[in-house]
Amino acid sequence: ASVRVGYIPVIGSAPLFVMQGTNWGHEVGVDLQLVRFQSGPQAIQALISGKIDAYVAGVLPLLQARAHGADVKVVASAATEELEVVARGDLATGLPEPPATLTPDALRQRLADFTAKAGHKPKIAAQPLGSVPDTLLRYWLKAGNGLDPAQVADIVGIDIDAAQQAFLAGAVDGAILREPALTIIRHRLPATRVLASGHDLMPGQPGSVLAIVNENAPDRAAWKNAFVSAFVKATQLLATDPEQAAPYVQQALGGGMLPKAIIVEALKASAGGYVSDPGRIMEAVGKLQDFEVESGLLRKAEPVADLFDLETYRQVRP
Amino acid sequence: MSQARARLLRPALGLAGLVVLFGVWEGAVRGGWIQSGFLPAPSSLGPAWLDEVRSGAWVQAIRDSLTHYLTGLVAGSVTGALVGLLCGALPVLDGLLSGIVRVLRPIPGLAWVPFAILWFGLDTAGATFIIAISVFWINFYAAYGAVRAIDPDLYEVAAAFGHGGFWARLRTVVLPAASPGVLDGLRTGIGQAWMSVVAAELFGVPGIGARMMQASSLLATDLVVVYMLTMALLYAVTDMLFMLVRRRLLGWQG
Amino acid sequence: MSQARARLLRPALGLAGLVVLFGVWEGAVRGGWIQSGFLPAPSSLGPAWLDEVRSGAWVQAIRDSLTHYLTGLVAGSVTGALVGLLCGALPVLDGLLSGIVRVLRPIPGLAWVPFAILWFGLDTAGATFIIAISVFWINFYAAYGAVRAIDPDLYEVAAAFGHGGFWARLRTVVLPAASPGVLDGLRTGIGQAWMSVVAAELFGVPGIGARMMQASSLLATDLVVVYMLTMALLYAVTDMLFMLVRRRLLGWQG
Amino acid sequence: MARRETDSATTADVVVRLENIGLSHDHGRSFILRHVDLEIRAGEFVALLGPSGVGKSTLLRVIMGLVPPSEGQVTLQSRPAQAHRPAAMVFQDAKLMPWRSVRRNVELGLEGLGLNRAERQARAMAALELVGLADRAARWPRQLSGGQRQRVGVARALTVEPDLLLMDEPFGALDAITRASLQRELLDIHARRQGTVLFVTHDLDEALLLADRIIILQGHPAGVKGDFMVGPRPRAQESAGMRAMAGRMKRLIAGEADPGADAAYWQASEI
Amino acid sequence: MARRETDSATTADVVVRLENIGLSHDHGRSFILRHVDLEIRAGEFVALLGPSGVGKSTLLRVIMGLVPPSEGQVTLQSRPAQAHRPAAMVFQDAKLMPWRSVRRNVELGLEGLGLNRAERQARAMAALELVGLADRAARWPRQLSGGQRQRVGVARALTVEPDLLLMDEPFGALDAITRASLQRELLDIHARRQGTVLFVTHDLDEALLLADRIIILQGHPAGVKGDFMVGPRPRAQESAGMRAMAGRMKRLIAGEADPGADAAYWQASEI
Ligand SMILES: Nc1ncnc2c1ncn2[C@@H]1O[C@H](COP(=O)(O)OP(=O)(O)OP(=O)(O)O)[C@@H](O)[C@H]1O
Ligand SMILES: Nc1ncnc2c1ncn2[C@@H]1O[C@H](COP(=O)(O)OP(=O)(O)OP(=O)(O)O)[C@@H](O)[C@H]1O
Ligand SMILES: O=[N+]([O-])[O-]
Ligand SMILES: [Mg+2]
Ligand SMILES: [Mg+2]
Repeated sequence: ASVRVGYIPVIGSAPLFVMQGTNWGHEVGVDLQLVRFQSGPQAIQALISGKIDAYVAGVLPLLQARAHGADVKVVASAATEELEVVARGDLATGLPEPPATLTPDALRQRLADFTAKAGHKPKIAAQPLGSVPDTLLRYWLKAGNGLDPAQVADIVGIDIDAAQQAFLAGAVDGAILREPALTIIRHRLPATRVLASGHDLMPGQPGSVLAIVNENAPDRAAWKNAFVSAFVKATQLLATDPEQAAPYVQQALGGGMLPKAIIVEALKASAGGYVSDPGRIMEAVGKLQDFEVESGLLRKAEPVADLFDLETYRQVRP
Repeated sequence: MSQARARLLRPALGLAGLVVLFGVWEGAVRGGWIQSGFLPAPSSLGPAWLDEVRSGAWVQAIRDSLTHYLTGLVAGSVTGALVGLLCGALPVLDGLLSGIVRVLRPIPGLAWVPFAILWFGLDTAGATFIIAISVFWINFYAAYGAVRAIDPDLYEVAAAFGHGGFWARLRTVVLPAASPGVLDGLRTGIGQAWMSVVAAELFGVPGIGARMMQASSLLATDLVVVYMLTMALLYAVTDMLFMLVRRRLLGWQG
Repeated sequence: MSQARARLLRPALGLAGLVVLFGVWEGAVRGGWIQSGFLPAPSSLGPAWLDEVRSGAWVQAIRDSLTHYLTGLVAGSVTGALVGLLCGALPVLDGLLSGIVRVLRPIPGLAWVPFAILWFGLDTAGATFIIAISVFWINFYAAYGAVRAIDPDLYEVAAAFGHGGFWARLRTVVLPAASPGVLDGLRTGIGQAWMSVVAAELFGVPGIGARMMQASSLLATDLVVVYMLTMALLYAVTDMLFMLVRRRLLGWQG
Repeated sequence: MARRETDSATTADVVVRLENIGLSHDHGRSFILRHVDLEIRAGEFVALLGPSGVGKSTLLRVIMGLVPPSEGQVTLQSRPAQAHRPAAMVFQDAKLMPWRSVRRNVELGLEGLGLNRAERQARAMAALELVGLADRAARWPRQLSGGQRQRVGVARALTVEPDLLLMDEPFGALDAITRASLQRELLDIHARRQGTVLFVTHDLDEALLLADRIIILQGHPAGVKGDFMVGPRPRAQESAGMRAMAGRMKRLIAGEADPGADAAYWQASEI
Repeated sequence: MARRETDSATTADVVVRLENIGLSHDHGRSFILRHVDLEIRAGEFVALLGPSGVGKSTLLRVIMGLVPPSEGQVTLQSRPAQAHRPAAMVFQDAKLMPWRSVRRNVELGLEGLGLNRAERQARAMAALELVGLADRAARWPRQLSGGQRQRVGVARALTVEPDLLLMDEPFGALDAITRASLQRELLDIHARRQGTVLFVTHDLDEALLLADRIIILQGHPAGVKGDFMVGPRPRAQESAGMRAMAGRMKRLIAGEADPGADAAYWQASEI
């Protein structure tokens, strides 16, 4: 069966590239058609009109899709604790290496010092409203540190590639990024410092997931389980043997512009975050949904469990 | 009598066309012929707009966009028209720049986005640069083409009456004869610049485009349409103001 | 003798201009006057281009871009010129559509991106839609304006010789007299469409623009410039082909 | 005017009838033409004279139906038996279509007459031959001299062999030889086909040479101020009656009162 | 030609000198003008005649310096004492600038003469008065009749009071009255200012009325085929000598061989 899968160019989507590179998908009768999007929110626009059958990107945009009546279910998680907040220039000076968790007061002080010195609030690149990076950044500032995001920072929601460029070019002072961008900027800009690690942002922060659109439509039955099974298998390979998976990922990410060493390094850095069981991120998603409702991004909180299909994973689990 | 009727007929027809469009659209959405989420009903636009106005976001977005719109437009138009006129009128300059123009001109304004971010950052300056670049070439070519299209007879007339020198020709023939073309270029630029505003703002520079992208990432199609129409309105206003000026300047065209 | 010299002078001047540009640029980068990373040295472009060609990415990107470029261009140009000609020639149709045009036309092509994604997805169809929309309006207005600018005397002549009916007027006056304007619109569209190609591809539709964004996300400015020049080249080629056709069609303009 | 009614009682052969024509460019604030009444009968060769800017070209355009009159009524009556164009016009400044070659410009009026391409070309070439421009057939209009353009305009009108031929200073830019030869051709054609011709000229001699009837347009707004029948051909241009009439016409064109005005019509035809 | 040399030994008062002029539009494959030699002396009123399309307008444009000749040399010599424009031209089809009002079109040649605005306007209005169009001063060119446009072109050239006035069929579209009055004005001005005039016309009578000297352009490529001195004014147009000369000119224009060709120049001046 031909399956149109929307994805975003981050390490969290790597299981797809492995599936494609190893031909595992093809072996179980799934013919992958990958469609790249520049953020999760961009992907749900195609999702809502049925232009894609499956979705591999941040979980939170699916809340928006669901609120607009889309029938979409998360069938597997891909990666967790993907995102980090990094800083450069004045926002980074004095931050320790290796990184240590900032206390709320230290963070407040740092942001305030920057504002005083630069004459404007620090500009931090994220993805558009409703994306995982944007919501997590705000959640971290507000729920984690008691700061009003609008007061202490200037958050710009842009595409994934654009965010990386903006950070490298110094067009922003900070960014909330995923791999492989984090590895890339560390190599390009050794003066980059971590403002908040994935764990700091939210322990077990949910990230990329595999979701299926109109999961119960009859044609899905032909490929759903095989797809999820191959996806989980690919995820495990990534978690256990980054070296072997690297060539497939290298081809799909960065269009061949990234050296293999960078990819391997990025994969190794993410290896610990690969989690396939969708059940393990439900609670965190619930928290973030509540936060989105609180900040007015979502009209009302619907039961999180309805977004998840835990049964399929249980069936295909190795 | 029939004069007055004819003058009323066009707006009446125009209104009828609009009523049909919106009627069919509303009907299609309500009747469920258009899949929900594909298109907001026209009737939902009003409330969405009111919300946006009340929150202050609408006015703020307009103000932001107008800032780089106007700066970019003026910078790009003035330089573009000037260089275009000079190249049209000075064969040597035209020759010297012809190679460079051939290389630079075909680069679409948007392709400068990476360098706009690199050189000017994600703020008004970057947006202004992108807008100015795309407006520049439109005005350059309009002015250049207008000069090149001038009836050579007119130069003969000017020369026959003592205006054979470069500046005299510029004043008596080139500028007035090229003015319809130059103004058409300005007008195209006025429209094109809105396109570049959206493009620049998609990269995070605050304004209407950024707000529209926010709305679309939240699947708020009604807000997207509100901002599309806002842009249409602003364009229409700038265009109308321009046409008033144009009519005064080109009365001789009748 | 002097004829031949004059014919060689322009290319020579053009080349001289280019040499100066690239010379100053290379010098500025090597001499360190331009901050490194801000602009690649011209000498680094060749190797970057060769790498890209060898990997096959260059040809693939061109092929992808050309696909939606050509489809969008043809779709938008044909419909735009047709509707523009009809509106220019049929006052009633013009009146009926005037309101709709007034609302829809000012919406920049890029503002349709959210709906392009929504309706067509982020692939060739979506890109084609965006390209076609922006090309549509350019051709619409060029054709419309060209029809409106036709010397009314020509209608008199046609009418005096038995071509007073709508179709006869269309054939004997409107089409030939509007053809320079329509062709100018087509040409503008041929350029504008490249802008829209980049725009659509900046959103991730595969092609030159997407490739450029990938390069710029790694600050590979040399590759960015390679793709800017690639686009310039493709534009120049399409424009040249067009001008060949145009010269054949408009021989009477001399 | 009342007098004229009786004369034109036989309405069957009236080709052009203007009744109380008025024309204004500014919605009636000022008039170029006003109270113009005129009847032209089949087969007449009428010359229209008047000072520069009086409204001769405007009147022709009204008759051709190219501009609607602001007041009054225009009636054209063509011989229904004939299939070809009822009327054709030579414009004062040629008005060639710049995108058509000289030959294709001449063919303009032939298109839609159901001729095949070869026939159209043959007729166009014959007309160009007549005006001495057969060797320029493949040129673009911009490559012609002023007089050449004007002759192409004449060829374009002649080639459709219209019932009513309106000519607006068609020979104005021609040298005497070319002009004389075209005048001869025109008279020949008129004699042969018995069509109706309305001919604007500023040259009284030309009018006296060509026309059966001469109409003077004068005034502001302009009206018909004189209507003369000219004697039968061949004409002795130097006859005393002729000279007297020419003198009166000159005075009329100059805007001087005409002592014999009321009797002009009858007197003239008696010459 | 050799004969002429002796005649023009006093080169000081030669205003226009054409030496072996040739003009081609197709890089020398065919020529419009060829081997044209001509001298015009200060104060002369020269008429240029020739059939339609022979190259009269082209020759004027060459003299005015608007097109470079493909061969040969043009020398213009203006009286250096005078500050105003050495030459001005009336174009065959008026060529007004559409974006200038009628009055501002007439002012075109006055700009750059160091006049202030009021003076310019006054002179332009005077010239418009002369051609009878003062009441049209504020109009746009497109609102004029054909003859009115032509008269504006005449006013534009006259108002600069040039040393050399080139006129390309300036009265071609005018009625006899208007034309006669403008001819009278032109002769007046010429008598008063003693400028040099080169006047293209297709009307031999007009040439005989106005000119001191008549030049015939003929052939393909065109050359000077006749050069006649006309007797002193006032002229008895009906004199036998005059009639004979006119007859010869007509034959020359028609392209017939001129039996008295070699003696033409001398004979003519003896009339
Ligand atoms: N651009 C051109 N290309 C080719 N031939 C041209 C061009 N312009 C003029 N000619 C030709 O040059 C010849 C002379 O033209 P010119 O206008 O000088 O004639 P003219 O004597 O003024 O005629 P007329 O009395 O009809 O105005 C004509 O045969 C014309 O066809
Ligand atoms: N569009 C216009 N607007 C205002 N006035 C106009 C317009 N067109 C023509 N006129 C005026 O109408 C009058 C008559 O013009 P028309 O061309 O009929 O004159 P004409 O008798 O043909 O003159 P000529 O012998 O000079 O060609 C002129 O006074 C002219 O100024
Ligand atoms: O993947 N997201 O950008 O949410
Ligand atoms: Mg007229
Ligand atoms: Mg001429």
